[in-house]
Amino acid sequence: MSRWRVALLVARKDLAIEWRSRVVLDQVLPFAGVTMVLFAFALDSDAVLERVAPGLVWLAVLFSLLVLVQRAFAVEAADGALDALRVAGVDPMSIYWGKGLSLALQLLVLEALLLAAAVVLYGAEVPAEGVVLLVTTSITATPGLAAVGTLYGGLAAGFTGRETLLPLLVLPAVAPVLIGATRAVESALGTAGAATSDGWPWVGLLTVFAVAFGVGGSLAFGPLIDE
Amino acid sequence: MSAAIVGAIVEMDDAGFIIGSYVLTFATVGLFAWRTLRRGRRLAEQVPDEEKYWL
Amino acid sequence: MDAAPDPEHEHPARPVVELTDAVALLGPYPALAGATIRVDPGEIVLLRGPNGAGKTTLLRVCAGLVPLSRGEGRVLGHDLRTERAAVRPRVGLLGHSNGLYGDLTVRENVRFWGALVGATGDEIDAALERMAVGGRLAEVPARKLSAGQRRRTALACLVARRAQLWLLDEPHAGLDAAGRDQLDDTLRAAVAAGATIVVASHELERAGSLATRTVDVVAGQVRSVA
Amino acid sequence: MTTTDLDAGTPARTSAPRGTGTRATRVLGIATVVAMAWLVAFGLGFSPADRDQEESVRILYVHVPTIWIAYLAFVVTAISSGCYLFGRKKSLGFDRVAGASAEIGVVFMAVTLIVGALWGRLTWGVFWQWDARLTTTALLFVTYIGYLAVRRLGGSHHQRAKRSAVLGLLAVLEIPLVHWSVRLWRSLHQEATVLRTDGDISMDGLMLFSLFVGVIAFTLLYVWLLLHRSRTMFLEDLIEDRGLDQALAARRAEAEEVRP
Repeated sequence: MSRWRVALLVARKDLAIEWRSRVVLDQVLPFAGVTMVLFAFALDSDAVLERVAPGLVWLAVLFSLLVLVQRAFAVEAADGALDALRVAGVDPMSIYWGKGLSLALQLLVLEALLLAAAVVLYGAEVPAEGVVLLVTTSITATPGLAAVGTLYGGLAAGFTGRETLLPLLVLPAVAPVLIGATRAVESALGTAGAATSDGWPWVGLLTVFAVAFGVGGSLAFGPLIDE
Repeated sequence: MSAAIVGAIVEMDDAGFIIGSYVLTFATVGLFAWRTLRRGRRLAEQVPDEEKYWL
Repeated sequence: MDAAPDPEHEHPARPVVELTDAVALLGPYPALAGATIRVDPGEIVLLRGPNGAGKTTLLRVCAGLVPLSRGEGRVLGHDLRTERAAVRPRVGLLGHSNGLYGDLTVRENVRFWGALVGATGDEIDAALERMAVGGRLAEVPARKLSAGQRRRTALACLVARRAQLWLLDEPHAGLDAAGRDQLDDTLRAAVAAGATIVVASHELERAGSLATRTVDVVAGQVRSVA
Repeated sequence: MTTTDLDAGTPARTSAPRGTGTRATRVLGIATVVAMAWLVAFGLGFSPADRDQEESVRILYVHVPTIWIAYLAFVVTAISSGCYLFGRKKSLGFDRVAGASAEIGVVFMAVTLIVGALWGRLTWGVFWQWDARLTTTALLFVTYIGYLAVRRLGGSHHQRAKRSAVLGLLAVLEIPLVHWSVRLWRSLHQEATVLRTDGDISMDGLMLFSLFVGVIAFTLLYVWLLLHRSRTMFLEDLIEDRGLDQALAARRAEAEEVRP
């Protein structure tokens, strides 16, 4: 059985669980939404809010990432399934790809909804090229986030009571994604007069990040979860 | 950290900052060195010399 | 019943499990303190002993989940110190937890594990039937099952995975009389099909009638019973 | 403070080394103290004030060496992690060097961040600037705190070694990515608000020499700390193993009692 087939099985299983439990739609999405509303309370100025909206979207995505990763591994740990996967000798790289893929798809849905909300809320007019940039940004930022989240989620999952470790490991590592994705979205929305073409170098950064952590994570995940 | 201390730092003159930097650096590193040495001595007492690879 | 091999029978083949003076840690605590045990193909070995004796750790070591801190061990011909990864696919461990996904149905759970080894739909159905979790029960989410039904589903997953060495930790716990009989039949059939089984159990009467050999586990060590 | 700790080898004390010291580390320690004294003499005394930065340039003689050593320490952690992971022997010695070096690096980096803030207050008028160097350093600081937290997760020595070696290499992957993104962030979005004060100031001979003394002194200190800390880690591991021996003996005695 090839790695990819197993990875797809794992991803399909994770998505089936998500489809049944609706945790992303019923809980994580409202969480991300309330985070953005709270940012609005904290900043308390329309002009500032409009300026920082792209950053807020991605901050909300990062916080949601932490919740989603915890959830993805709680599903495995609840009845010892991660152990069972390890006992079954399932290739760690397949688990990594499978869980990462399902996480990435969930993140994409979340980002699409949050970005749409931001665009509607701030009444920005997005040019066609801006839409292309928005979509490309999401597609390149998400694999990087999923790669880092799955990697450190698997590490933290082996130690009950050490969930606090996850943000400590994940947040500094994904700082480049926050920076890159925020600037790219600013360019796409024309925030503070940014030109759309300014956004493309950031997409390059996001791509390099995704590739680096995709490869690094694939190699590191096995040794990290294998005790 | 009381407001007085913060105030004192902000009001400090150049010499205070410079000497403060030196003191802070040496104090922190020295504390770390001292703790390492002390811990090493305590643990070393529990281990016979022939197991210490550096001797 | 007749599928159970004769305990006196000599097995010329390589032992399935062979631990020599194995030490394994649970945190800093030596749960296994120099255990030596040999299990031959086709045996059903019963591990007997009080709580905390190290039965569970012994099973987890054999499954390649817990590394050996000292001593030596081979399972299905693979060295436990260097080839734990190769041991795992051929071993099925059923511990205190069942390894089921609560939001998936019984059939989806069994199908997931079966799919990992390329099991066909018929094989999945057969596994479900054999553990009496087929029919309408197969479409129920695992989290709505009773303890006994969960245990049977987990065993069906083992069947679907075609494990060669079954390591069962208190498998009879939470099963009703009919379930226990079904379990025993499955275990015997699995042995007849070439599997080897190690069972840790308090229910000596039940497991004892099943086992071909009984060993005592005391304070992290193994003693054979005359 | 340092002086009293480092010169444990003055004749007043016993002549035989105790704890994690040897004659070599003692000589190294004395050399470190001497170099530090030179650094203070040159840094605070002999070297002149800078044309732009005036007296505040004196902070750089400790600030620049500490940050260099912090980065050097993380590089050593990465190399040592690689040696453990890819070496044939899987020697725990590499793991201890990696851990000790990361610990020293975190301490140095903490000092760097605070001293850097003091320098910034004098030169820029603010304690913190969102410039690329500072931001990268702060992120790395947190990353290696995470690394040290993972080292304490428990398990056997080899589990710890493998886990932290992988993490040590991943952290090295993070350094260029973080640095690149932060630099891009600053270069595209904010004009440099400061004068040319990233340490690339034109220095006269005596200033350069003071900096040189600082680098020497802190490098000596780093090596001295690394030796002591990794030996202490060795002792910690050994005593933990010894605890295992005792626990094993207790467990075996328990088995004897139960024997019919």
